[in-house]
Amino acid sequence: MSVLQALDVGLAFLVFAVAAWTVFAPGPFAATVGYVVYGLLLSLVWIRLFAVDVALTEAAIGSGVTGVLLIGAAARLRGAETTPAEEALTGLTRLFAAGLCLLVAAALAAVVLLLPDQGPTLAPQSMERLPETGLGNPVTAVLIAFRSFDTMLEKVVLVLGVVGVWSLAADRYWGGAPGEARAERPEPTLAFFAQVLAPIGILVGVHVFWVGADEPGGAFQGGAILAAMWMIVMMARLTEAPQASAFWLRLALIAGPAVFLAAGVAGAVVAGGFFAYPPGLAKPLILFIETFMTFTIAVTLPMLVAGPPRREPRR
Amino acid sequence: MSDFLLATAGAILFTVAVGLVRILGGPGDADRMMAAQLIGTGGIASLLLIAAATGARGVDDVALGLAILAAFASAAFVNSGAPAEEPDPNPADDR
Amino acid sequence: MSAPTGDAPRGLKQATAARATLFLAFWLMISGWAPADLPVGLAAVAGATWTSLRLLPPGGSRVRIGSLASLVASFLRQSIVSGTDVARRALNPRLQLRPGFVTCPLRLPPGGERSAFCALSSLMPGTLPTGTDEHGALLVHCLDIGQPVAANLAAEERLFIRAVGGE
Amino acid sequence: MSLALDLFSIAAISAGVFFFLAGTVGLLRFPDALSRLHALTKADNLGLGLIVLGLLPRAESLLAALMLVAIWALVQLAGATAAQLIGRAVRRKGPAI
Repeated sequence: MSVLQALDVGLAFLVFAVAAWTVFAPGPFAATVGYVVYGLLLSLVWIRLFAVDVALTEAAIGSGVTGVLLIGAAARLRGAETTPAEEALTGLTRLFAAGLCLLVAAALAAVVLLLPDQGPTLAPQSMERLPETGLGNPVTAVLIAFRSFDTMLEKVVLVLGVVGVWSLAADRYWGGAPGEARAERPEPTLAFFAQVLAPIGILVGVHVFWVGADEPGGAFQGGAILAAMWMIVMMARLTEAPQASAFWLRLALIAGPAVFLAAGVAGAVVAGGFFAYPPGLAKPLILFIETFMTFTIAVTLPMLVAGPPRREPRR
Repeated sequence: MSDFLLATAGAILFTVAVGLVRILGGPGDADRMMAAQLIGTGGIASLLLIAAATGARGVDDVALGLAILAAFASAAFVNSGAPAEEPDPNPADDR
Repeated sequence: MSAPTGDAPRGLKQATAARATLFLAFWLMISGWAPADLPVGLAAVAGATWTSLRLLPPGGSRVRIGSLASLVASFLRQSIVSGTDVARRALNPRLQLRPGFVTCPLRLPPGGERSAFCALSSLMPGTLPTGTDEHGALLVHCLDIGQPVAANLAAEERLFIRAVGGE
Repeated sequence: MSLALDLFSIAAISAGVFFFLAGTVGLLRFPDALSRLHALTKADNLGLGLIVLGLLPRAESLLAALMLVAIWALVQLAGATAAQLIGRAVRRKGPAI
């Protein structure tokens, strides 16, 4: 066994151990931290699988967005570690749930193990048609050209998620701002961190988005890093979350999917197919769409994390 | 040389794993929070070593992203603890 | 931050230029020199500079390159001493620890410079700032309260104040 | 020349691993959360610094080398921030928060 194989086996074992720990952890907070650690380890795994695009997504979403969301939620639940619904669970129900989980895991494992050695793949066709898009990164080509309708709908789902979160607000808070008011004097350590980090993070986020056309990266990863920068500035109480009724915010939330959809419809007229790109114009068009998508993702994710409005709207 | 780099990456992952056993178990949530910090620093170190050994492209950006976001979990941890003194506006009240 | 109030516009212009240059250098480092990328780079630099100026309005500090270099050198030396110190204590069979808090009054007023100094000192040997008491003095956690922590910190603070242009 | 650089890399990276090891030993042995925080941030940050130092001669270009240094600096910033934030939380509310 070579050193590389030994490393891979060790890494896989570590991932498995942390996953198991997360499942059996004593309480929500411990499980959440385990899950954040698990996500970081997964980015290492994706690097080993040479899936750098996925590693970037895992890093940006796992440490930035979902890490903050879940740790915040777990810390909030600390006072009420067991809910009445949880207490009402009998041993039999738990056993049944565990059985169902095992069944799903076994089914997934069976699917993976029973795959033919040469799995069904569209990769050669994608690589063959890649030059027509003018892009160098096949992942971006698949996302924004070959299955663009899917990608557009995914962004619609994110916007629907924000609508869902906002709808949890009490009636009198509807249209108000989520989170706490801007502090008179922000906590100095966190404020300094945000002041220094946010501009650097903006550069990195834009770079990751822009480089995605030809190298690993893309709108989602770049947008997630930009989103994290807005989140840290809000966490440091240097700015307030915007009011949910703000027109610019609503516009920013739909800009990405709207531009994407408009490009798709225009393709039906100009290029002879819904979501078809006119030959030669594919790359600039894709980058144009991605710019708006990055912007929308950078606005949507912090709104999901900030939660429902909790203050009465100012008018 | 690349075997050496991979072996050191493995050694760091191993020490990180041993540290994780210690702090994920607590006793306090602050100890657990350190696990995220430990895996952040150790993970970036082994990431850079693996990248140098295998020559995977674009890993710099992943390391950069992880470095930028390394303190976010701790920030969320202290931030969620901060407003506990204020009364939490309870949306259930005004139905 | 002893902000000179008279030449605020000039200070703003200088700060904008300095930060934009810094961010442009960072962009070139992560993205390379290709001319096709430059428009996007300039837009990103503009965004970063705007954000930076909005979050951290320029104060009156004039960074002195010479003093800054000696601060960086001191920081590098201190982080080696710091790591070695922790390693020595951890690997010592008798575990020589006398952990506790030391109150260190600081000369830097609350603000960006003070936070920057706290960040530096948290990487220095044996000290970890954990917030301030009601008089604004720093509460520092130390691995060994037998060490002259307050004196060392005051010396580092002098070096830091010189580097950011105070005195 | 390349042999000397390789030896330099090996020495620096080995020293880096040593400090990661020392940090973990500190985590295992130090008695309270705040002391463990010292072990975690200081030893591991130095470990990463030495590994970056060891990888510098192997960087493909000057830009790649600068990027490694930038990554190290950002981790330093994150480590300093996280240590202070966790430390303050522990001091205020006790280790059991």
